[in-house]
Amino acid sequence: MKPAPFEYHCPRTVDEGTALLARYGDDAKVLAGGQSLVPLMNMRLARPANLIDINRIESLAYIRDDGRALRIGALTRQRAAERAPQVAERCPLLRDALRLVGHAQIRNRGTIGGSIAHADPAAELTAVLVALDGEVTARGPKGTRVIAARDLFVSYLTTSLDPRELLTEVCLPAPPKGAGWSWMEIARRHGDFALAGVGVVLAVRGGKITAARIGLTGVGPTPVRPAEAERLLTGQTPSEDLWNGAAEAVRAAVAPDGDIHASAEYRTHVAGVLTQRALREAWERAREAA
Amino acid sequence: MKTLRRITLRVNGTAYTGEAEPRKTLADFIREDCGLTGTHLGCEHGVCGACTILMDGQTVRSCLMFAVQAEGAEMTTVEGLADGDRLHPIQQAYWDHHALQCGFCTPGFLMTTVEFLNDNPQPTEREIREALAGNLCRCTGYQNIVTAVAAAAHTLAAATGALRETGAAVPVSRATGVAAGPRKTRATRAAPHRARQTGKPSKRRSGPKR
Amino acid sequence: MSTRYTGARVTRNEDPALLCGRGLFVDDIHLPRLAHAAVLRSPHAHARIVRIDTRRARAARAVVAVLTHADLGDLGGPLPRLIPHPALVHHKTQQALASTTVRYVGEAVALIVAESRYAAEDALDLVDVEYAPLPAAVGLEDAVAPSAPLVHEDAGTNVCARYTQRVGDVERAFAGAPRRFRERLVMDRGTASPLETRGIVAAWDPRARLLEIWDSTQAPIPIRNGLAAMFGLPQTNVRVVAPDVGGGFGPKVMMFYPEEILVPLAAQRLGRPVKWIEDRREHFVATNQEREQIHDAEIALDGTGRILGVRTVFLYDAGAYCPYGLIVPIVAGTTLPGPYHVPNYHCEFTAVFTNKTPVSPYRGAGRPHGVFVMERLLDRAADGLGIDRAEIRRRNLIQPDEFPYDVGLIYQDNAPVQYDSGDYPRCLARAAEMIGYADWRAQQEAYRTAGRYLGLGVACYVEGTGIGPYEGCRVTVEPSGQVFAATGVGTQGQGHMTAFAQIVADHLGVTPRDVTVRTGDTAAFGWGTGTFASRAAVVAGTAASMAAAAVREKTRIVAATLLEARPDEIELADGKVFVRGVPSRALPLGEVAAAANPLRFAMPREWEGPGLEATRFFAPPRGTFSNGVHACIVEIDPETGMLSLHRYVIVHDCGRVLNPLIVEGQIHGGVAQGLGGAFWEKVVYDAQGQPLTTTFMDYLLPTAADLPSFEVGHEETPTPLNPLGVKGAGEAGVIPVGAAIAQAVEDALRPFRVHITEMPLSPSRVWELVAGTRRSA
Amino acid sequence: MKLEGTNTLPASVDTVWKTINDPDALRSCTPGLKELKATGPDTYQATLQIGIAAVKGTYAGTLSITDKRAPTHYKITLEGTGGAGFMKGEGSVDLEPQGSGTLLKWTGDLQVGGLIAGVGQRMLGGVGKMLIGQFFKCLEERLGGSA
Repeated sequence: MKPAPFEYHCPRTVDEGTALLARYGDDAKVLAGGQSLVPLMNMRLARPANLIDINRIESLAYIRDDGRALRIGALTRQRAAERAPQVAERCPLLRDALRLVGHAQIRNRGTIGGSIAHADPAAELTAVLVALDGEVTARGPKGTRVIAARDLFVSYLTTSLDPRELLTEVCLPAPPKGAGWSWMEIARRHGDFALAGVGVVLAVRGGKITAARIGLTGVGPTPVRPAEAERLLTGQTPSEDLWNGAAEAVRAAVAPDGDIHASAEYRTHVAGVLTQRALREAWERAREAA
Repeated sequence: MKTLRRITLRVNGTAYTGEAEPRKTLADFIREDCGLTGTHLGCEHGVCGACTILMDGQTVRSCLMFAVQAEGAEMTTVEGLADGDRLHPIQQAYWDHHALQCGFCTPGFLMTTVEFLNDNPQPTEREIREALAGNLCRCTGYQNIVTAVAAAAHTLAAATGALRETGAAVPVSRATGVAAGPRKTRATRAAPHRARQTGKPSKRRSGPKR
Repeated sequence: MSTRYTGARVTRNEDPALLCGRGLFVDDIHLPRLAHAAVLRSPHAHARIVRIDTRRARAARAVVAVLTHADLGDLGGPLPRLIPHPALVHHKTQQALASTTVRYVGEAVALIVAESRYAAEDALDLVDVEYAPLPAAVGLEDAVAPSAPLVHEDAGTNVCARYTQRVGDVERAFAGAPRRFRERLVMDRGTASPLETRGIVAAWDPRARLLEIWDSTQAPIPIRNGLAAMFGLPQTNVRVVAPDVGGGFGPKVMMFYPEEILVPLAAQRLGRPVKWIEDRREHFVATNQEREQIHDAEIALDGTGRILGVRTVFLYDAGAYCPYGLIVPIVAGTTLPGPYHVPNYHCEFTAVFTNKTPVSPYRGAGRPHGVFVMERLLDRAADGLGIDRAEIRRRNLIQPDEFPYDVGLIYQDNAPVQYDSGDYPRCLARAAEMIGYADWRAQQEAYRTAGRYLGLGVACYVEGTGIGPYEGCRVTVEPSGQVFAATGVGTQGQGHMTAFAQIVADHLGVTPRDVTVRTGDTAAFGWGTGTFASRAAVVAGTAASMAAAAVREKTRIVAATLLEARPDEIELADGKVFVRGVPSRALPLGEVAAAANPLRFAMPREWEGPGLEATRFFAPPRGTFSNGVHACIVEIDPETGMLSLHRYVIVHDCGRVLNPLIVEGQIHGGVAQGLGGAFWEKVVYDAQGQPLTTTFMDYLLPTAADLPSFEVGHEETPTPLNPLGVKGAGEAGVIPVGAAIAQAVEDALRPFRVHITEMPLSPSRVWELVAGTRRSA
Repeated sequence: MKLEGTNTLPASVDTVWKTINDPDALRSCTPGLKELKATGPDTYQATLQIGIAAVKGTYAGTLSITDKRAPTHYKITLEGTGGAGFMKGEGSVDLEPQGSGTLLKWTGDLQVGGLIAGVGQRMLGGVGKMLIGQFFKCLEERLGGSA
């Protein structure tokens, strides 16, 4: 399982990187953490003629809080974000989801931008981005553009990024202070791909839910944002019936594929179960924060 | 297409230079060009952890990186843990607790344990098990590895005087009902010649901290 | 012989090198001008090879050789057939490279040798093979259907063997039986997945006509003997070394794999050393697998739960070829009666070819299946008769005073299945006590009221171990005082270098650290069979003890001359040889060794030759039978089907324990593999015979976070069959795990009336079983 | 990976029949088809580049239409082998007049073998269905079917 040959490029700046991408087009792949791409290369499923290693573009590794949202450089290592105080404080949902991404050795190299751009249908970070209405910034031949999460994920491993574009930043709007949150997933082993995973954020005031955000992974080609379930929760007083209603709405909103590890029916069912449990935990946390 | 590059890597404090294609993985370069065969390949797709090394003090899968990416970094492999014949406290604990059988996965577990105990000097058994979940072993069933990591935590904490009164959760080996700490008495010491630091804090050689 | 070290928890001699990265695994071997091989494998489960064109590959940069079947000459025939059996009518083996037909995805079609493994893999895409796909026989039951495609056209059937063993009169027992229970039990395919895949390095020296092989095998001596015959070389000109082997667990005792012929042939043709290392994806298609059986089994009992008779008719998946005889199904059938009185027994199996990777033993080798069937039948009977599950077992156990107990069957070593010793009731009682069986019902009730579903499972087994034919050992005291012992078995992490050192040390009054044990090197010891069926400690261990005892006597004879005393007055202790009672009249052991090899003057006749050295062979009359009981407590979340393992208790009796540290390690590893096969691991093929689990992302080995701590209780009922009283322990851990987990999951989900008849389970499958009963309730 | 579907098309049965036999329609609707050369009645040599994101495989093979019962039924088969293994897509189409338009009923199955089958099972089911769906949806769109 040795990779096929490739031309190796190692740009030091974003401009150098985008220039290389513009030149080599779609027979080039960006190498960030490599935790998803290199296994595919070792198995010779992926044989890019050109590999553009962006690990030396220092300027792409940062975590900034602009008051409204966390702006995370695409090259920020997952492990660094997992431990960053701003993430724990402003977006604990991201921290909790990151802890279930593979294992420490994977997260030491895997990057925030890489996971989003790779768009694995069972990835954790894509669902967090969708749940929080995040967006990404990309630089390409036609300059810089911002893509909202809802427009980013197209299908299995496929985003709306142009092959010549470099994802430079991930932006996660921070939930309101005191909001409850919860990330839950089911995987066959600790650190495996999620059979189903859900991220929930509940803003609460006066014992009522003022805003509900839900993002699911592992239940379709792309992360799912169950709008009907969110609508059903907004303005309501939390109760087990309410959580059940939301779980049913989530089951209606997902259309997973089965595979050798879990049937489609099972994934649909547990998507509901996880949503119920995540809502319960998020509501607990919102009450504690109040 | 197949242009060779001169690549120089610093491994265990020594610089190694070799000619390799950019596609040569860090694991293969360490094993073939540096001649350090202690790092092993078990899957080459980032799951088994046998290829785990330290890069600038952090564990990485060396099968998922290309050698050219590691230029300028400070690598530590299993060959860099012992100080001559004197084993690192983690190696000693693995030996004391029969935490290896065929030994193929052991280098990966050792490097994972070095980083883990750097980050988490007083771990509970659950924290140890989750930290080790990224390394597969097919011989031991993991139990003795968990016991060894807990014992190494004690030895290292004692060595650095960091052992607070509360102490780490001492994993109790139910079978023997004896605290499964550094069991000097339990295992018969049949090794007169094995130089082993007793009592004196051993010079802990591990990868440079981040 | 003192027993200062034998039986003690001695830490291992092997560890310092392995801990410091100084192990020597096959892939660690680097030789000058070493070339690297890659194998082109069939992507089809069944196809004709219409045409192979290797011109592009031969012309590729850095390629030094390309072999197809046409290049094999007289090595192109079917590979050797092992362990023939009269019932094995179609004893089919594959060719080193397929000539006209490929019969499973992964079958070797061409070998490419290049300057690097990278370049060899580049060239794989340049070999143009035109296949004519054929229909594949994939499912076990489909493969025996009359309309099934034939895996071997010339055999005219997919049935390669049918074999029955019987005890007593089963028909009469069943006809008169007050209660009968029948089960259909399905066990899916699993594979050993050692962390080190297979690998071979071969070097040929045309001047010395010496073929040197490093092979990750569990049986180097038969490999040497086979290669010597195939390459027309004297056996002394072929050296096979199994260096450090990264786990074997059975598949590495299988021989001859194609690469074990192709790599030496390539090395000989090129005049350069050649290395082939199997990668993980290759391992999932090209290394033998096992575990797939479907049993239709029935038990007959009287009203009190006493077994009157058992019968099972089962299908055994042999895969595309059947190189390793009928070991696995025979072992399954002979293990089934277990520790119980089974007066009337009928066991009939059909071995079936399928277009899948060939099958040979994987740790347990059929024993887990026998135990799964018997324990599941007993659980069904217990529930049917309203008897407690532990109690129904207790009532049928063979009692301690009934040994040797003749089961009435023929075992894999063609010897009668005769249990040599054991105390089955004691093991069951101790396991029940350790798991807290007595007050489990109350505890379970408390959990249920708290909305939690926990269950307890207990399973008993007896396993045949320590079979012949023989192993040998040569012990030598060197003038340095260090002792050297060599034996022919291979080592894959079982601690032989320590366990055998403990035995030898006690005979010669040295410490285990002073004893260097060399296994798996045909140049160091050329007679032997290999490591399998939990036999190394029993057979090679006993040989080591006999050889060391002989060296002890030789030492006393030589020392008597030097110290002017009678041999029976001479003692050995603490590295010295001295006259009993007069410790001052002593010599270091090394000096006696030096003196025993005189350079001048006469050598006393009674020394019968120079040196302190002896070789002994041990050929056990038949296998020893270890036994044990596992008990576990699991929790199931009915909403998600997820299982968590709260406690796992193992009580086992493998006779005298040479080193508890090592035996416990073998048990832990075995249970972990058993748990993997019960809940995580399954080799899956699609309807066309394409394997879908060829990475560790889909074939799931349990991790440290998935498993509990194991609680191990040793019982030691020595065996009379060897002087050490030792029985085998290597496979014990894996054998009853499936049975114990099935019972525990069923016990946990009793309110949902779920009935477990398959292995492995998964969260998705458990949820389906719960949802299924809920819907039909 | 089995899939099936139905669609009501405004065009007549004859028009639909002509389109689903037209090489240009097949060329533009077969996902990843790079080259389609007729080699005989209803048989073509095909080169495909199929894959998702970084995982792309080039397959050389044949596309053939068989079991023709003009104008209401045929079977279409696409086979190809490449570095990443081999694939075989089979589809069957049935047309029934429905008022002035046509009811198109189709079934599709995709078998994949070799490297990609052994490694990609987690996504293969979904990807397979997606590719089959794309083929028939494209044909429907060319015939003004409801998107």
